[in-house]
Amino acid sequence: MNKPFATVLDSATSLKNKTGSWRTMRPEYVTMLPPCNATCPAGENIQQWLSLAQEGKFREAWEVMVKDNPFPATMGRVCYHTCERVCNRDQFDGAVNINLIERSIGDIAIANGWQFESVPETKNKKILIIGGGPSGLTAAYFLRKLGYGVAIYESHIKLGGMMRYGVPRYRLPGDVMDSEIRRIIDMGVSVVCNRMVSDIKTEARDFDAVYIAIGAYQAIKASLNVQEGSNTIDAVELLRKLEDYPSSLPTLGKKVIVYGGGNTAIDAARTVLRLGAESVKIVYRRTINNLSAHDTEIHEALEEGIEILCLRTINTVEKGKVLLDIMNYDEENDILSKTEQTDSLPADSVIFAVGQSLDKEILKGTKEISISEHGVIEIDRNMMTGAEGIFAGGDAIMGKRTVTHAIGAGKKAAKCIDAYLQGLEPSVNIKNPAATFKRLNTAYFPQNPRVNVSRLGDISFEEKNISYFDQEIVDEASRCFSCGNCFHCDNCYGYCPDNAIIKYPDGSLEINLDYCKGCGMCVAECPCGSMKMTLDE
Amino acid sequence: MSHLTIGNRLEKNVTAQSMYDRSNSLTSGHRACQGCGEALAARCILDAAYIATDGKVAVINATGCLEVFSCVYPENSWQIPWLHSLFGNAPAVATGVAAAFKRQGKENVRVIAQGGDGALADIGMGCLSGMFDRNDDVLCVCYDNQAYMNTGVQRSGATPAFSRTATTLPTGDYLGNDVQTGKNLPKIAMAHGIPYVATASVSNIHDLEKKVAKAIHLKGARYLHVHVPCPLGWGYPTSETIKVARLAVQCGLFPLFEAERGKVIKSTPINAPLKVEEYLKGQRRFAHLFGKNASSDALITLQNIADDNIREYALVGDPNE
Amino acid sequence: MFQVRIHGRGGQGVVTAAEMLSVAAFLEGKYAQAFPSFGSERMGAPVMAFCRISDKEIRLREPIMEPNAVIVQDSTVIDSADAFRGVVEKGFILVNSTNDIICNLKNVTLKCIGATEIALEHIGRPIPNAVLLGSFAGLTGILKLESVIEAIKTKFSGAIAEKNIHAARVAYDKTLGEA
Amino acid sequence: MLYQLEGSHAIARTVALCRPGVVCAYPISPQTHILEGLEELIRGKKLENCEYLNVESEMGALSVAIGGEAAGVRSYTATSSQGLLYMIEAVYNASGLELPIVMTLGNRALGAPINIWNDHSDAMSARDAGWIMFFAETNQEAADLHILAFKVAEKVHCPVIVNVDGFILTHAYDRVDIPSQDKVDDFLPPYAPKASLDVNHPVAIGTMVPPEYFMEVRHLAHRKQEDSLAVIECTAHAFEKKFGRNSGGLLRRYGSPNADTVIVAMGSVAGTIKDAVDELNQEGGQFEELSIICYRPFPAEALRNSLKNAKRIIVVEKSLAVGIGGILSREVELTMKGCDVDVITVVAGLGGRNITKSMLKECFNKKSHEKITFLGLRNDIIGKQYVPINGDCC
Repeated sequence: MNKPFATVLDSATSLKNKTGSWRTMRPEYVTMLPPCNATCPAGENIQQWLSLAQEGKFREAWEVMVKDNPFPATMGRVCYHTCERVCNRDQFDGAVNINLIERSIGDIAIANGWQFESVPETKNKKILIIGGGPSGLTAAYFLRKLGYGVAIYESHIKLGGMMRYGVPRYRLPGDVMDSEIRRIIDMGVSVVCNRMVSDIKTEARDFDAVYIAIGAYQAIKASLNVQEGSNTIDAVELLRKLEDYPSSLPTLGKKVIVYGGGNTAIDAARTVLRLGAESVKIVYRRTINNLSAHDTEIHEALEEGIEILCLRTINTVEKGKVLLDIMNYDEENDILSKTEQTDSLPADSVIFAVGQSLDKEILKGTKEISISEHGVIEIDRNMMTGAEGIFAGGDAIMGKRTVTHAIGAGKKAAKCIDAYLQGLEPSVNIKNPAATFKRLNTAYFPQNPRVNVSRLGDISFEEKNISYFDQEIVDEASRCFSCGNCFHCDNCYGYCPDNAIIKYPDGSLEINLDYCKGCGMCVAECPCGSMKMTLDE
Repeated sequence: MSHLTIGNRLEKNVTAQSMYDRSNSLTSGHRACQGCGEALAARCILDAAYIATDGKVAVINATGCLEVFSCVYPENSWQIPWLHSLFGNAPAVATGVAAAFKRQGKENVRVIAQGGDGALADIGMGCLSGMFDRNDDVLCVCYDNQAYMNTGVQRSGATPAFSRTATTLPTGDYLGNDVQTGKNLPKIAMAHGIPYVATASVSNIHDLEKKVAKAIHLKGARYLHVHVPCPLGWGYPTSETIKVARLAVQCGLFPLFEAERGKVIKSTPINAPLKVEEYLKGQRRFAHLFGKNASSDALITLQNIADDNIREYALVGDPNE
Repeated sequence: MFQVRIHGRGGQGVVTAAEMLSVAAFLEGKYAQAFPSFGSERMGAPVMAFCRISDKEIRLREPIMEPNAVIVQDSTVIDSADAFRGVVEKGFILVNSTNDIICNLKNVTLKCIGATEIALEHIGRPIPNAVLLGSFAGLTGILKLESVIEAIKTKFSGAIAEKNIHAARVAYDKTLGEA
Repeated sequence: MLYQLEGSHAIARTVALCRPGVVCAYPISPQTHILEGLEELIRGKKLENCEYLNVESEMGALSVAIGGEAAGVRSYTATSSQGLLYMIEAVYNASGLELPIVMTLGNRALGAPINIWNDHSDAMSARDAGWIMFFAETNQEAADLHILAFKVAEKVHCPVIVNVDGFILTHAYDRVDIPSQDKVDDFLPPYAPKASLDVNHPVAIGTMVPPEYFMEVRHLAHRKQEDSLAVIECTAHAFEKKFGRNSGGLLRRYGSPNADTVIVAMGSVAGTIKDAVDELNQEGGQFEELSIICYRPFPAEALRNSLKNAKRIIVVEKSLAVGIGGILSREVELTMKGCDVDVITVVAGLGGRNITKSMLKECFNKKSHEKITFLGLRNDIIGKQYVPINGDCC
């Protein structure tokens, strides 16, 4: 018997009613640039490797890290992690502990002996890298990956540059750094240490391009009165000697003054504390808020008992003491001026850490390479110096002298050199719009404060084992909001009242505009802001 | 990553709604308004029931928005057996269906009666109460959008205090629906001593699905009262249905709980209750309580209702426990 | 056609009496139609019931206005209910009473019997209907006592039935004995 | 087998023989004994595999039956008077959904004033509800019509009301033949629904139908009822063949075949009319009685054929459409349009007023009639109570 007419209907006949025609706005999936990624000097895709870490896929996470940065274990220790400062979760219940996750995964890579792929030298071109610090090594890594032959000339007896000679061992153990450097060299990079380059042009003849990554090792001399008999040393020199010739270290005495407010000052202060000084005081001319050293470094230094004396300049270093001028700082107008008052401090030795500059010696023979008024090598937007085929990067070209910036520069240099050798313009990365906090729907993230692991213990050159355990990595990585990047929570799929989102067996999602009425619930309930409404065409 | 989202890429099928091959009991092409909370809740509930029963579920629908937008000849949006009879008789029709299934030895086919607050709190309360009274083997689902939406937003027995509807328009001293009126349908259901009564919100699919999965297999009369915001009737942007539902729960005005045989056995805690204003201020139906002619007394009254709920259902857990 | 009207009060089994009468007639192969005076009478209010007995199919659905017999289960309703109205010539009036009842109708057989007393003695309850049916069988000869007894069995069972049957038999014998 | 039974119990026992799966009812006089009887049969396992539900209202009763029927199970309910009005929304719904429910209506007046006694006002209130409506003359027919009702309902997918005069039939002890279960089973096969709630073939029942299709739905319902007339006739023949007696059908004629005057009536009053007609014809009259058994669909053609030679048609009806008069008589009049015949309306028995043979005879014998006669009207009361309203507008 036939069904009654009209009052009885087969199922799902409404599918022919395409309610998409009701729509004036429509949702779309977008990928936004998370603030961590946006701010990373090395250009790491932090959000992506956190996502893999959430899944416990540490190898895959590491592979993502080393796409941009061949030094995860190192960076996980020495990077000043601007990513965490801008992390959107910081506005909620504390930034994700990105740095520690990176370090922990970097350590897992070392422990498991994960290596970089060795690429044959298909390009038949050779590049000389002058300087085996983070920038030079990073450039070498990327150029090898591209199939170029690479040689590194290093003036010190070991590779590592400022990682080795600027960062104390309690922050970056030698074996960690050595493992990560070794991994790059094992890709087939020829290295010559202890080799000073004096004439770049001559050296460059055997190469298709040169990358100058010589760093900035020249200590800037403070203009002050150093009386004879006083015991002074530059912080850079102290740290280098400690690394290469510990026996040649001068005696610093019990009371040590460090002069400066940057990271090097803090490193030097904490180093001399470890060398046996009883009292270490940092003298700095502006206020504590103006210290350029990283907050965590300052914090740890204070915790270790280092004193920071602000608004003071050293006028005279005498034997056994320093004479100080007390300063006035007009923060608003950035005017620093001396007051009438003075002070003095007992000092068995004084360490200067007021800054470093480029050692211009090796550039003398190459007139085309010019030096800017800031005392760094001048380069064009593709990192090439005035000399054809000679590129420069790292501390030698810029003010932000951190290992992370150096790595970023090395990565970019490799890209520019590659483009140059192919006669092309380097490709430009188009950045997605910023994934801001207000795009997020935090209702889906219960309060779950970040887990810190204490860095403090005995004051020694030994690094305390503070990496996360595997589950801790997963847990902390899971705090990531995945800002602006779909993490497949299915909210859009589940909350659509019109079933206008299609979910495929592999979890991928697609908007079915046939039925989407444009209510915007999917966008409103997207936890990570990876959807947006747009005017319908 | 979050466990509050509908799905989770690391764990398959955490909810029925996250399944790529979910049944879509209410499928596309229906004529619900943009952002309809009821359409969403209906699909969620029936998909959950579908999974829990391996597809053995039939639905009796009262007259109302849900019926009108889902099944107008020649377009039917349902993918499960579905019957619409009248506005006020869905629970009784469901009783008949359940009796017939029993007679046919098909008691494994579970019967759901569903309707809005008008259909169940008002015109159909007799049939609903009768179904409870006889402890018929029916799960009744009330989609509570707190007014007669189908006819143009008139007051129902479930309309909250101070709410503006087409028949409670605030004018002069009159601030909208009177206080101390209305019916608490979950409590009325509980007073029948039926095996299971629960409240749920469309903003908490995990909780909703769990309650459906539990209720669907219990024998006897069961009642599920689901809070489903209506963008048209309540006056908020269509994108904010879930948000509004969530705020109602988080301020305590819509407590989530379960009761068995007339006694509350469990409630869903809200750890840091929001002020009722957070919930009310985004809705045009309460707009007269804010702005120039704001009534702090009304807000205090509503806050007291929320606070009473928080106490009565122990929504803020004892920190010592 | 033989038409019977039964008067009494709600709760005294007036309707049941009419039904039993119809069943007794049915058992004898006759057509019978019993029906109450429909209403919403409560316990104690005056009520009536009717029974038609015939050898042919009964189609008539009007109330009985000219009965061949009247049974009065409670003599206190006689005046208020005008219980003897319309009784035909050579008709029967059976009244549950130990007193003599005055009837102005001529050519009518009037019989009084203390049915309630008999019921109390043999049944233990003051329900006179079965007793009166026994007496009715004896008085009118329209139905056999055995048919009445079978009809009683359709309404009562077990010991109650036995007691009613016994009481009906007593009334039947008494009625015949006094004739 | 023959029994001396109360009408309600005869109906209950016959309904039980039809093996319904869902029975539900709400007490209302004079229907109540039917549901009590069924309840007893079900609890006593005389009717097995049947769900009995005590519902909270007539709306609930018919709604439960709608659910049962929609799930594919034969369903039955009963009501009277106000109960029918209380469920009227569901009455229209059941027919619209083509659910072959069978319902007994113990006919009773409608209030106010409240009145529990018999007339046909309740049935008339549902005459356009899309149900097939039968009227029973006797308790035997009342019982038989239920078997016929299920058979016809399930054949044409339309619900059926069996009208049984309240008290007059429902409470009357009569001789009734209750057929054997085997015979009923043979006559009435198990219910095969047109569409039902089936998880293996999910359909939606009870759609909203927009203007573009609604008229067609109604037209088809009308055509279906028209087609049902033949089914009802044929089923009555089959019934007679099977059970050996005439019950049901469209209409039934009695008395002088070429009578001048035909008395048209429905329900139990036909019996008294037949007695009156017999006596009138014995006295030299020319009278015929015609019972309409199937009131909906209205058997216009059969009626016209039966009445074509009549000079005078007296319609005795137990209902009144205030403001217009007779209901059945008007339908008869329309049916006879174009014939040279007087159609006289006799409204009788409203609210349980006695209809006696002598009253009827007197009425039928009258040479001329008012257009509408109220049988046994107490003119003394009307004379006192009727105060004409003057024709002013205020």
